[in-house]
Amino acid sequence: MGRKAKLRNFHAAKWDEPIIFELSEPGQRGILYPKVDEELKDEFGEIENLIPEGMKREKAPALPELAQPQVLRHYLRLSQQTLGQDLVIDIGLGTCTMKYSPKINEQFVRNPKVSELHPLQDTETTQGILRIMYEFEQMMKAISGMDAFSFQPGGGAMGIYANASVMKKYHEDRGEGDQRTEVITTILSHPINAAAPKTKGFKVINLMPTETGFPSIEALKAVVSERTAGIFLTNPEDTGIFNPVVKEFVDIVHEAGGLCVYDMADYNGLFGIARAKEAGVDMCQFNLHKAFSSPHGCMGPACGAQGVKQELARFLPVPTVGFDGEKYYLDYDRPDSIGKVRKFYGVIAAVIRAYAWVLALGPDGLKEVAEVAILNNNYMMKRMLEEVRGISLSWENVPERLEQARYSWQKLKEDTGVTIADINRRAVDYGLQSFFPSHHPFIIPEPYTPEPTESYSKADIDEYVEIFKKIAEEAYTNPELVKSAPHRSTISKVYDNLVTDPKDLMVTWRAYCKKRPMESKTESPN
Amino acid sequence: MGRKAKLRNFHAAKWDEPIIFELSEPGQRGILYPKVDEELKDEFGEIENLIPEGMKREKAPALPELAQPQVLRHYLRLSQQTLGQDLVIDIGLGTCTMKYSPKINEQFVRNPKVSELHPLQDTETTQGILRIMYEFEQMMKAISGMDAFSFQPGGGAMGIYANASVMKKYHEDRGEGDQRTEVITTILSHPINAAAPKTKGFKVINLMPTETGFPSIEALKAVVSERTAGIFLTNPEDTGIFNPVVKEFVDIVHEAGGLCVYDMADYNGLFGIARAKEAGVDMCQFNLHKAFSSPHGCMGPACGAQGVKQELARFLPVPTVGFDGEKYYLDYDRPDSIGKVRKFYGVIAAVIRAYAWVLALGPDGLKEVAEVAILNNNYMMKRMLEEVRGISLSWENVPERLEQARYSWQKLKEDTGVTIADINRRAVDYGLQSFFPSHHPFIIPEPYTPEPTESYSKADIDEYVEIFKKIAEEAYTNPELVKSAPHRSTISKVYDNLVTDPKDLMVTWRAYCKKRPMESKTESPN
Amino acid sequence: MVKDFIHPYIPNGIKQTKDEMLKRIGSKTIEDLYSCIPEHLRIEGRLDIPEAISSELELKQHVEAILNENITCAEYTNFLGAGCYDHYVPAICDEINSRSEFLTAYSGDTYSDLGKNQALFEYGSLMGELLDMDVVAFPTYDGGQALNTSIRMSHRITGRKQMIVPETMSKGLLMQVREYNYFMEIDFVAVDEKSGQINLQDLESKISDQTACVVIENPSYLGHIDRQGEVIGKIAHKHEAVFIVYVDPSSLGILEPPINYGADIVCGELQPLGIHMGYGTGMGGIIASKDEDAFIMNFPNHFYHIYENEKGERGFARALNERTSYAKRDDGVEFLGTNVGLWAITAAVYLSLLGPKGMYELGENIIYKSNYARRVLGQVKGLKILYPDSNSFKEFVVNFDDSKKTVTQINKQLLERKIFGGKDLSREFPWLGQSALYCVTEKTSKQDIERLGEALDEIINNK
Amino acid sequence: MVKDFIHPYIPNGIKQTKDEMLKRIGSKTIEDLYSCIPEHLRIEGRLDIPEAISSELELKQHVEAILNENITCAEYTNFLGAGCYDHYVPAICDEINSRSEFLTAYSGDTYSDLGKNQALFEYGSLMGELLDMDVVAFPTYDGGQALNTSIRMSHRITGRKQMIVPETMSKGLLMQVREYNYFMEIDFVAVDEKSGQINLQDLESKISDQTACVVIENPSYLGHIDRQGEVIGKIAHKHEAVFIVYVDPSSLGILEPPINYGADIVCGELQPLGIHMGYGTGMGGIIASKDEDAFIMNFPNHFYHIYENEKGERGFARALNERTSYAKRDDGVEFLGTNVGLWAITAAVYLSLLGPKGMYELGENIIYKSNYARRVLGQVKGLKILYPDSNSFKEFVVNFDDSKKTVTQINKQLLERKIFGGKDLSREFPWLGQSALYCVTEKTSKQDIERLGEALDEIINNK
Ligand SMILES: Cc1ncc(COP(=O)(O)O)c(C=O)c1O
Ligand SMILES: Cc1ncc(COP(=O)(O)O)c(C=O)c1O
Repeated sequence: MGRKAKLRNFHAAKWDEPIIFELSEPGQRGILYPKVDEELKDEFGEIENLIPEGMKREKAPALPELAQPQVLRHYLRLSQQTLGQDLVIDIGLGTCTMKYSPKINEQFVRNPKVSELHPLQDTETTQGILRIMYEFEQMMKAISGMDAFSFQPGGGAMGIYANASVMKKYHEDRGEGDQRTEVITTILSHPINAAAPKTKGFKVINLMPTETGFPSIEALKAVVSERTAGIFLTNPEDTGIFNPVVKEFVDIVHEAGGLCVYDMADYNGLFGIARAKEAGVDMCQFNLHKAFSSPHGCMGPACGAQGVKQELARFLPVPTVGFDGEKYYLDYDRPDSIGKVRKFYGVIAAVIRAYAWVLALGPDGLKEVAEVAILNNNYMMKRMLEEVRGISLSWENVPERLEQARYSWQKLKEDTGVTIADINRRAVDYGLQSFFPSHHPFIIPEPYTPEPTESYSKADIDEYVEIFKKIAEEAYTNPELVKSAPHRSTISKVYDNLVTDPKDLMVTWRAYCKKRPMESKTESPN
Repeated sequence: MGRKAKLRNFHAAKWDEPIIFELSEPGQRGILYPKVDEELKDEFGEIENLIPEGMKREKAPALPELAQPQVLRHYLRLSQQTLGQDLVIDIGLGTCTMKYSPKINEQFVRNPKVSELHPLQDTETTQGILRIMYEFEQMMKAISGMDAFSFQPGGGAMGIYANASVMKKYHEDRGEGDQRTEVITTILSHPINAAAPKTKGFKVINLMPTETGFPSIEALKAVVSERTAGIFLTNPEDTGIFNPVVKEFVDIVHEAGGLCVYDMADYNGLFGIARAKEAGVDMCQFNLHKAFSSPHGCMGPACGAQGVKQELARFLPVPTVGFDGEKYYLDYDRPDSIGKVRKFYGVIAAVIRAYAWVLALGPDGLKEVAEVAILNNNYMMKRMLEEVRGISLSWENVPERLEQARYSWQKLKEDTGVTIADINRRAVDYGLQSFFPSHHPFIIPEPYTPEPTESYSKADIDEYVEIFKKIAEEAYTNPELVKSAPHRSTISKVYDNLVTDPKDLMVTWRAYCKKRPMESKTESPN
Repeated sequence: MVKDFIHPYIPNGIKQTKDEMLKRIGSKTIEDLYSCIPEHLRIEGRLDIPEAISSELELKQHVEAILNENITCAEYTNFLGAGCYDHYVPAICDEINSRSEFLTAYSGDTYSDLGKNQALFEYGSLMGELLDMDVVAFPTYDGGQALNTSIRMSHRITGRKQMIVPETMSKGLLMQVREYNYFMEIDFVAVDEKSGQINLQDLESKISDQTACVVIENPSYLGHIDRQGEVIGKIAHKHEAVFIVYVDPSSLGILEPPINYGADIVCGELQPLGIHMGYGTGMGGIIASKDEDAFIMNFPNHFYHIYENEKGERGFARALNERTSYAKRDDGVEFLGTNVGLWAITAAVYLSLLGPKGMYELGENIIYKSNYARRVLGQVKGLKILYPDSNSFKEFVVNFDDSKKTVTQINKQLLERKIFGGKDLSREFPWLGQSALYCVTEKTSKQDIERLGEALDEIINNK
Repeated sequence: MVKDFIHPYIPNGIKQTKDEMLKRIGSKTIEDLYSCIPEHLRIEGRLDIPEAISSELELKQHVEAILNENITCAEYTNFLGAGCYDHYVPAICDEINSRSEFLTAYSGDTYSDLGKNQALFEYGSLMGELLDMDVVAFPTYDGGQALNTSIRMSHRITGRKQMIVPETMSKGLLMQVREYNYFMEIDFVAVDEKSGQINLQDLESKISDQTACVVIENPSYLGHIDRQGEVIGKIAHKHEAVFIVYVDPSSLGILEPPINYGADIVCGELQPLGIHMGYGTGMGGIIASKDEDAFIMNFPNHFYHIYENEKGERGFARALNERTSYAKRDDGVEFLGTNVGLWAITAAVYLSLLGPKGMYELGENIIYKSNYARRVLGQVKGLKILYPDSNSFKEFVVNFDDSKKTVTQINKQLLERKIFGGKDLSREFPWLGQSALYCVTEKTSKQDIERLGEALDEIINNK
């Protein structure tokens, strides 16, 4: 049965494609716009008549000029040089929950019935989309046990930020705004759990894990006080370790008068198994572009679904979606709301996709997602740890992992001098997406965090493991091969971490043309 | 201005992708269908009750079983291993008129307003599509000077076949069906100009070209007789040479009582310049998937637009599209019609795309298409002949070429032993589509027929020429490199021309599993 | 001299570029380059076609306004089939066939188009499993042309000129068959009035040592499942005629593949396998045969063969090209041209997605729902289901004679209720009276069927 | 023990596979693998969500039936703008952003996602030309967040807490600004009643050495083109405040980029550049600054920098990461998360397609048509165009006070005529009375405008 795991003789598409500016041919046109009606030109005369003095653009923007087939070709070639989840065994980007984004859902969001909707249309004409938002909110309530949702945040980070805002508003509302200035989180949490409350003005306390992979109750108790505004928890964290005493954490914070926020971006292993509600938290957020299958889109657009308990519902961003028994409506009458964190109502396309995905799976399917994600991860872990040289598991004395795991290549590095940066470049030679090591700071040396979601078959996982077996073998037998990788990618090694001075920054072609070191000029810019 | 021609450091995407059967995992599902309502199952019982005895399939088809993401991934990878026109400088496939297929036109044909139309719907509900068919017929009449069109033929070959059918019917109608048994064409014409009349029962006479690139008037006269049913001409032929005495050819055939058919598949250099009408022919066909920009789609679907003079209109396939001043309708009342050559009305998507393409360009734009196609070809020819070693032009004493040209690599072969097959494999290493040598028989040794349509920029053409300059250079300096190519393609050299005995044919996986030579078995099949 | 003509589709419209190129050529004007075309062959003046709509925005507005005049099967409830079928098209089929690479590739060879060639080999392989056959060709224009070639093959193999086809064959298909096989004699075998099954006596009486082939459709054009395939095959083979079966591939998850009841050549319409109707755009022709030299060498179509090198790398290339008209011009087998490669790839994706179980569920959905419709309509006063003694798969014939209304009248009234009624057969088969061919697919819901029943009841019985 | 759960999205649902995997792990059940989750944290029973619609066909029918309840701007004539714009989206923008590779890639690095990274670098580069600026960051969530960060940057750079914004700023944007910059004081600068231009005296009176930034929108939310940018910039700079301009990128083919009248930070909404509205899905935030260390190091966003190796190969990678919260957690600049990469790529395609001339034509279309609409509506009895003394670009304010009707009433009546009237401003800016913000883009035709004029005349004057 099934395919034998074999190493793929891969080579990336390599088009050696210039920067779009280098393809410019002055005079060419990629698209034409309507000619302005002669009658209008007669009526108003020269365009200068319509523009205040000094405001007419003097120098046309130096955009490239290409004909249409050449523009298309350029971006198609670039697309082929990109290892999207659809194309690869995208297990390496742990914490990102790289799962299959069903193509049928793309048809929904690319339907003009969605794409051509203006957010300010009379709600008489947007009943369909409001219904989906409303129904999806009911689903999310069931999935999380929370009581109200907003889909306005434009990603997980913004969802967490919005939770920090609600936390602040809550304390202000109780007259404790000035007192509750501290937020607690864990050092292993996604950086946003520190950065978002900080952005909202809180002082942040980062707890270190013990040998259990999570902080001790004592450590928590030591920092909780009347200054505590709340705690931002992730469970499981990116390590895949589940904190079984999370309820105790929550109780301690609650007792101190703080609120508890759950970061559910790593939720994929918990559908139908565990919820925010049972953990007793007050708020949470889900990344619809991760566990709920909306595609990642080269880093967005995304949606952080923000869920809160009833007591906090009045603080959610404005507007929310209501239903009066006959019609769906947008509720702007929310005097206690934190306001707006994003224009209009958020990335509704992500909501539609997530809605369709939940519908396609139903209650049993969602639980199956979680169970298979856990099974896949545990199977892979077993093979990785037993068969791959030089790798080890973090917090080895806590053997259980849910849907992902953090490993370390420290031993391999010590034995061979090969680093995670080298391994990562080499992995690309086998047709893999580069892997995610860890967020900063690196608590674990030479970290590595793969996540084999439910979208991958056993055969996929086996192929993935074989590749790392092979790379480890290479590191031990021929380290130079790994260090000088990639050899079968779109380009060979460049030194892509050299900028430390903002003066050297070249993030535009025009800056590059001005600043790039003379020796690297291969031809004069356009 | 513009990019410097540089040799591209190309490598094809190489996924080393198994055959889909090798990816099968019994039990997996790619898609689910609705469960049959319980009520229906109750009503009818087992499926056996609905199927006559012996007709229920006993053994399920041994189709592969894959989950949805794995199916998608497989075909996406295969797509990346395909050098479509959108991706490459597709100048090599001469006679195929590889031009840009505008993306906006894809939106039209993928619109449910087209894709979800059943061909037998009441014409009250298909006025839009009928209007496009009708209006496009008017355009085609103007473009060609013919008087009536059918878009039913499913490609150029079928268009020519349909013309052979009309020819036959015409003579039968005049009582000369038994007498007019011979069709004349030229050996350089596309093989279909011999094969189609032959399929229609005609004896075919293939005229050889003289040193002019086309047959002599004398040769024609020598074969014309009262048995002549007609002549199938292409002008220009795939050589790019225009026959200036075509009218004389036509007159000679007409005088003998034959009909004249123009193959307009190579029309790209003639828009707005020369037409079937002025040449005096009675019928012609255009390939909408070539000069009219409908994409080639891995060899179809396609459309051969069949155009005829008024006298022959009654023979066109049934139905045609009419307009009564208010409504468009399908006219089935055509007693003299040849009947049907394809189901319903043909590949209407190609008609819509061609319609939109003609509209986008208008009368001046169409002429510009032709002029730029000619300019591009002549520019490229100049560079090829002056700068590339070992290449020469066929019929060198006739220097004019319109939109394409046939070259010969005979000298290169004599000098270096490198053949067109070698060059073609090597061209792929530079990111080019393989080129078209010539139809059979090869009148010109080591033939090569590129066609730089109006879709390519000067920079594209320059890059293309540089590649062949380089390959010729390689042939002279390092012939083994060329002979052992490809080196940067998806696979290396395979011997892909070994089957001569039908017993060795393996066109299905199941045949391969039974027949493939033992020594090549790398693993056992699924 | 040379002027600017700036259009997004034509990069070299720029005067400066043109001048540069002309200079390199050594010509003054572009007209000089086509001076070989004599005056008398030139067009006078400008083409008489509409002026350009060169902005994409206006073009889109213009074309979509026209297309919006259509009303589609996605908007109304459709019961039309009759050779083009309103099946569900999985999202991934469209995803793959809209990929730029596949959409715009053409006839490229082993290396440049390896992916396409593999997909085409997979098409043949998957179709081979569905048909249970080893030899499957690149698909041809449509089911009709597949049948045409099947018949011609039988002629070339047997040297005979008679074909026998069922009298219930669609007139459209028949027109194609007559046109393409103009030199052959056609005999119609009668069908049983109650069952639509081939009348075996009639077949025996018509078959002879002049018979090149016996053709059946299964399911037949009128929808019933042929249950005598094996007997018919035997009769054909007794006379050394070729037995050709025109099959609906959407039935093959639940119905026996024709090879197993004796077919020599199997052909049919590809469109049901994941391809949109597109007003007929989606047609394609399946064609497959037994793995015997005589059959193989008589295909006019491409074969995508698999090759392997020492490294185990696989290539795919057209094989036995010497058969074809591309190689042999008028000495080749029939003729060959651009066919429906994109639909072959689409069907490959479809079959890969559905697998054996999906094909079964598909067939199951169709046969249950269609039979339900047959029963529901059969219960409407004034309607009669023809061929009651046979099982049907997705189509069946409804007779309206008792209602005293014509199919035209009824269909107009259904249209008002946003229903596309079945195909009018009254001109095609006058002997069936006022009859219509109704089609039910997996897309049709139980509610759709019940609504149709009610609508017909209303129309006919003024309910 | 383990059961089959067969769903197309979950390949390992097969019992046999699960068993094999469990065996390798050494566990009996999957539940064993999450025994680390204590009972009290588990959900009791099944999730209370709708049962699965696991067939794609039924899912499609279900979802599309709901979506079909919407009526769109493609069906009705739209005059809504106010922060989300109904511009034409070229076909190629959608073609590229629907490519599987781009759609489903994420944060991959230099080698695995070279194409994505190059496209993102090109986004910055193209936007740089449009803005005439060297430093352009990866875009943020939406124009509002871009403005938020711009304001925060000004605070970090100056250490000050006052911001000055025009009183005509949209209430939506203002809600975002207040929420995010909660710790800052906000002062509104008045605008001239006749022109909508910033009242410079008022600005001078409010600015101080506590001012972190002066913000203007150009064109303003109410549509008029700010003509005092240079003076305002000078006033800001005199007080060492940062001058922030929120710009509409669709205007920059014809209007001067803000850097040229003194802006330090330029931000704005990305959506006009080739991205569908999608009920607000299409939003994105442009953010760019002067090429100075203090600005650069205060961006919270990613920068895509270009690298070159000895062979001349180019890679693209995120640079100066130490600034960000990814590297520094709470010590980083603001916070960073998943933003709108796909829209960045789409905007890159859009700008590559349009080029300088396309951007000019776009602006030309908008300004002429919008001014025509302003004139047509100005001639309807009972309507008044506000801010007559300024030029407007694509939006303008219509006041209905003389008509004695509310905007709500009028818009309902327009809706009956299949027109989406302008955005009701009556609650947002009560001081404008019954006013609405009308938007005209290149998609609006002269006929659309005239039809709107007639409809309003009918509604107001009972014509
Ligand atoms: C645990 C966790 N929290 C928060 C985030 C931030 O979400 P986003 O990237 O959508 O801003 C992520 C995403 O990587 C995450 O993994
Ligand atoms: C001159 C000529 N005639 C006829 C044809 C046949 O057209 P098709 O491939 O569409 O069958 C072609 C296509 O290659 C051609 O170039």
